Amino acid sequence: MESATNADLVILGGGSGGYACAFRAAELGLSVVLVEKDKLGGTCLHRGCIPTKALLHAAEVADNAREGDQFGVKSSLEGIDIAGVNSYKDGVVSRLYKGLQGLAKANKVTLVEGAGTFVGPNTVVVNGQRYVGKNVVLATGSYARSLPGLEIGGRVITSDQALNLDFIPEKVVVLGGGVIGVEFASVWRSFGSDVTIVEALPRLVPAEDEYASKQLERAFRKRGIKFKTGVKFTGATQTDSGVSITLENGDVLDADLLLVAVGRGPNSAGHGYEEAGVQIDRGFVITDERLRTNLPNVYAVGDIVPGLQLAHRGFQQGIFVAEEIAGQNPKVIDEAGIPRVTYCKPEVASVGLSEAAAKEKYGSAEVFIYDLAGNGKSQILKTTGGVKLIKAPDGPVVGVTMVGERVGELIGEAQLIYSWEAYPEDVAPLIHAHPTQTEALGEAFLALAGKPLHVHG
Amino acid sequence: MESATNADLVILGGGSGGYACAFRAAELGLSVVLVEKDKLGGTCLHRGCIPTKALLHAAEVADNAREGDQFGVKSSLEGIDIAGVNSYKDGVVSRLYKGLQGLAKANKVTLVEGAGTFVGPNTVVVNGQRYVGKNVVLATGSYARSLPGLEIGGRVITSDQALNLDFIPEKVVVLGGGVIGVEFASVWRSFGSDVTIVEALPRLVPAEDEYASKQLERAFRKRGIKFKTGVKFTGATQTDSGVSITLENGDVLDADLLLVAVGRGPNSAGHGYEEAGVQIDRGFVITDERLRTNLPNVYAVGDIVPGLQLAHRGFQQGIFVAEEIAGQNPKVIDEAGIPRVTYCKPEVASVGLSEAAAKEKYGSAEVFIYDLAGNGKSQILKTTGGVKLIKAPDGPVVGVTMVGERVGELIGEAQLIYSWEAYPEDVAPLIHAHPTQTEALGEAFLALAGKPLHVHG
Amino acid sequence: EPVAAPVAAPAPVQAPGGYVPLAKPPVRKLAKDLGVDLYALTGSGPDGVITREDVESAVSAPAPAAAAPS
Ligand SMILES: Cc1cc2nc3c(=O)[nH]c(=O)nc-3n(C[C@H](O)[C@H](O)[C@H](O)COP(=O)(O)OP(=O)(O)OC[C@H]3O[C@@H](n4cnc5c(N)ncnc54)[C@H](O)[C@@H]3O)c2cc1C
Ligand SMILES: Cc1cc2nc3c(=O)[nH]c(=O)nc-3n(C[C@H](O)[C@H](O)[C@H](O)COP(=O)(O)OP(=O)(O)OC[C@H]3O[C@@H](n4cnc5c(N)ncnc54)[C@H](O)[C@@H]3O)c2cc1C
Repeated sequence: MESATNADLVILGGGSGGYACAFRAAELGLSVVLVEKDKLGGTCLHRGCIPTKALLHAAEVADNAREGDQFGVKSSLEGIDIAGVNSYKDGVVSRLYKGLQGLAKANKVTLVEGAGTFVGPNTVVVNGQRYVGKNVVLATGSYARSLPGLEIGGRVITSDQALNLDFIPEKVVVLGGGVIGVEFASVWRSFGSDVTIVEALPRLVPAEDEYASKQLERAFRKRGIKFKTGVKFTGATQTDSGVSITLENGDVLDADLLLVAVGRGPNSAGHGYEEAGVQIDRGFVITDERLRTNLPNVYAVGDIVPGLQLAHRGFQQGIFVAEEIAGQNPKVIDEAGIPRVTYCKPEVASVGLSEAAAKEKYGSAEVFIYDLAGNGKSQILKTTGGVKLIKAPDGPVVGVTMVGERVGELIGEAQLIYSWEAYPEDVAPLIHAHPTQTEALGEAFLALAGKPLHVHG
Repeated sequence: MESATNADLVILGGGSGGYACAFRAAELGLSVVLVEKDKLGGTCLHRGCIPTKALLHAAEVADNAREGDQFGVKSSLEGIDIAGVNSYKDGVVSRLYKGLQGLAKANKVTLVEGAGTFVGPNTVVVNGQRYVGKNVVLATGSYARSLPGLEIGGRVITSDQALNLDFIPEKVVVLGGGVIGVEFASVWRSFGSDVTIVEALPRLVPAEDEYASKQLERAFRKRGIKFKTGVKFTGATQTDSGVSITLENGDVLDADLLLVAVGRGPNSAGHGYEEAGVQIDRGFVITDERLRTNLPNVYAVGDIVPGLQLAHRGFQQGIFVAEEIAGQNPKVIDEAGIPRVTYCKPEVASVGLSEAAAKEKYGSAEVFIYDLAGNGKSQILKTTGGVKLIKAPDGPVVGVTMVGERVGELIGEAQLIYSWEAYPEDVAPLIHAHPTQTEALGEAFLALAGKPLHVHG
Repeated sequence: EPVAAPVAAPAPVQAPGGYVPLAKPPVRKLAKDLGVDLYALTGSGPDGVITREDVESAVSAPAPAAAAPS
């Protein structure tokens, strides 16, 4: 082996968690080596958040064109030019990728290309070269899981393939009604596909408050997106012309494609973690609340750490670890304060606790739902849904769940309210801009503060 | 004259200010008479906020259809069915109108139809009937102004007529580059008109931070919206086939229509105010910061009170007065804390102070601008613009100005930050949802707190 | 206008960080994070509002409050 390169920090994986950690550490004056075997930006930029949201926007444009007459616009949708969609999507990704590479350079982060292996105690090996860090951060992310016995290939795909199809399936079955599943279902439906979602749990977006599931299911029903909840998948067989999916209840679904969206597994095997003594549980790297693994000076961030698998959680954890290493003693991250957005049509956005979780935590909870029917801007957009607030008894608002087109952009405000533990009385006097969708949030707080303005009994 | 009707509160005018005051007062147990000569909801619902935003949404749908190929969507725009646009718009208005009437009933507000005259000290007369209030609130709103010598009629119109045209002008001149002017310019351009804005002040949206004007002007230029700033209008002559507009610099503009959007005047004449001794200045009803006129127990709210002419200011003032009368001693409204949104494409949204105002107030100001080029969701929407933050020296953020499509929905968050006097350090740790436009706000605060994440030098 | 006396009525029933109308949410949150009992403070801001400075000086002063639980 060659001589070693030393640094304050060696990071394994250049996705959301890894690069945020690298940039923040560099800002704080630490020397940083960032090891990435594929492309800086990771899942989120290349195979996740960004490309899916580009597809979803193309889907919105298509819906608008199809439904223009509802607004007096004589528009028509002749079809989807999938190559055009892909080049739009790839254009967005590559522009942001370029930007990110520029940031790495500006931050003077040493990028090392190649697959790294953690050999402990403080060392990562890449192509025979040793990188020794005073601190090491594991940030190798996640991969699309499948179910036992269900092999990915051919007509059975994951989001990785779904993002780069050169055709639009006529009929598609989506296995999994979580975030990724409903987002693709939404895109394909807008593109004209016949879509059926299969979810083993009793409702779509089962991680969200039940209210969100009900609203989303109603909206999907109207859009003609079919779904079967509370039923288990038993098998899939592929032929030349299609794939046949069987369910526990005996149903058989025929489709052109089966998208497997049953969650993402931690990418923690094959990089030396377990061999070096890192504590692993069901594939996840176990850390304490300060993101320390069981090994001294070895941290982990992002999707390999149990919890929400979200890009901005990766950012937040990456920044946290950098500041921790630099001795800034940052505040422990409140996992419930991380905002969650599902970008299908309509969107679902939440922060804090669901009603059920709040009741479990506080014994009871005050609940108020503001229906978007009373919100002028939502009426203009012709979207339905609502804002649900959860308040702790004699306490602040501890949960916000919203459903409706574009409500993902309201979560910024909700996040502050939750994180700063605001009371309805704090928000109520701040009358929101008219006519915006933010007013729905404002009205809900007015009502909870006992002074409803535009609230229909 | 017949016998008088007594109430705790008599309100003259059922627009945003009047009805919000009525509802809140009723909630607080006061008996309320609300006098309205036309339709409950006033300017905002019937001739202002709501119908314009419906037009703007139809415009967005049209733009999307026209530009679908940028997103891989094979859509086309055959034209605008203006009757269809109007029926969509009227549908939204009438649904909200119905809701509002329901709220008046539910709140047990006594609605009196007819034009009221304030005869002092506490009395309003409607159709010969006297309504005596322990308190009186003047809320008669505003009307579209014109310039001296410029008569409205025929091809010279105000927003009142512009909202109900049964055709799309081929060529239109908009006199006034303020909120209402740029919104109509934006709509007509999206509908295919040749549009020229004439503004006497040196920039579009002159009430906003200069940054907003520059960004908006650049975007309008790209959209082919012409504008002449810093030049005065001198006259208009109508013929059968058009209207000819002359400017101080000798330019002559020919058009099908001239929209006069030079501001709104207070509707304070002819209702007995001055005669009853209410102090009036240049048509506005003068109040102290608790919205009291010079007469005891007589208040004024909304567009007749000097300041921002916005519907939600009317709401806020109406609620304030109701609470004041009910003895709740509400906190004086911070006028700068009222969010301002201009809903053209791209949108402009702001709260707090402009850079110039902050420098005047604090001697100096810290400024940070986050360009939407670094914001993934904005890239997906293909919109440009940015977020500008103004921070008091050693103090909180005292101003936020944003430009870009859909940024109006970010103002809810900005409003809390401004009103709660948050420091960048308070906001920075709360990493925003990816990929949303709220991230642009989050990134700007991260940068101001000295820990930039996705910021390009 | 006479400025109301900063009367932060002692309400020992409530835990530090609970709703104190006389401090804005980020300041309440700061106080909670720093372990400062807002009910023990007198607001120096307009209308008796407890300011960020009030909270910060309560930390730097030898306070009886325990160190921040972080
Ligand atoms: C379809 C889809 C849509 C999504 N949409 C959203 C969304 O809208 N919003 C959101 O917040 N989240 C979304 N996510 C989740 C988000 O992408 C992840 O939470 C995020 O990418 C996790 O960041 P990370 O840094 O932990 O891992 P990753 O982004 O997976 O990065 C890990 C990196 O490590 C590299 N690596 C792995 N092993 C090695 C090795 N041995 N040596 C060197 N490099 C290695 C990989 O190449 C990769 O670049 C989505 C995910 C998917 C799949
Ligand atoms: C084109 C346009 C677009 C706008 N867009 C927005 C926007 O997007 N957002 C925003 O916040 N604001 C917007 N505004 C401004 C908003 O409409 C006004 O700020 C708001 O309506 C003011 O409320 P008000 O109650 O003071 O008066 P008004 O809404 O004007 O209501 C006054 C009411 O009093 C009644 N009245 C008058 N005299 C008498 C009398 N003697 N007796 C009985 N009744 C009487 C009138 O009929 C009217 O209903 C817009 C305005 C226009 C014109």
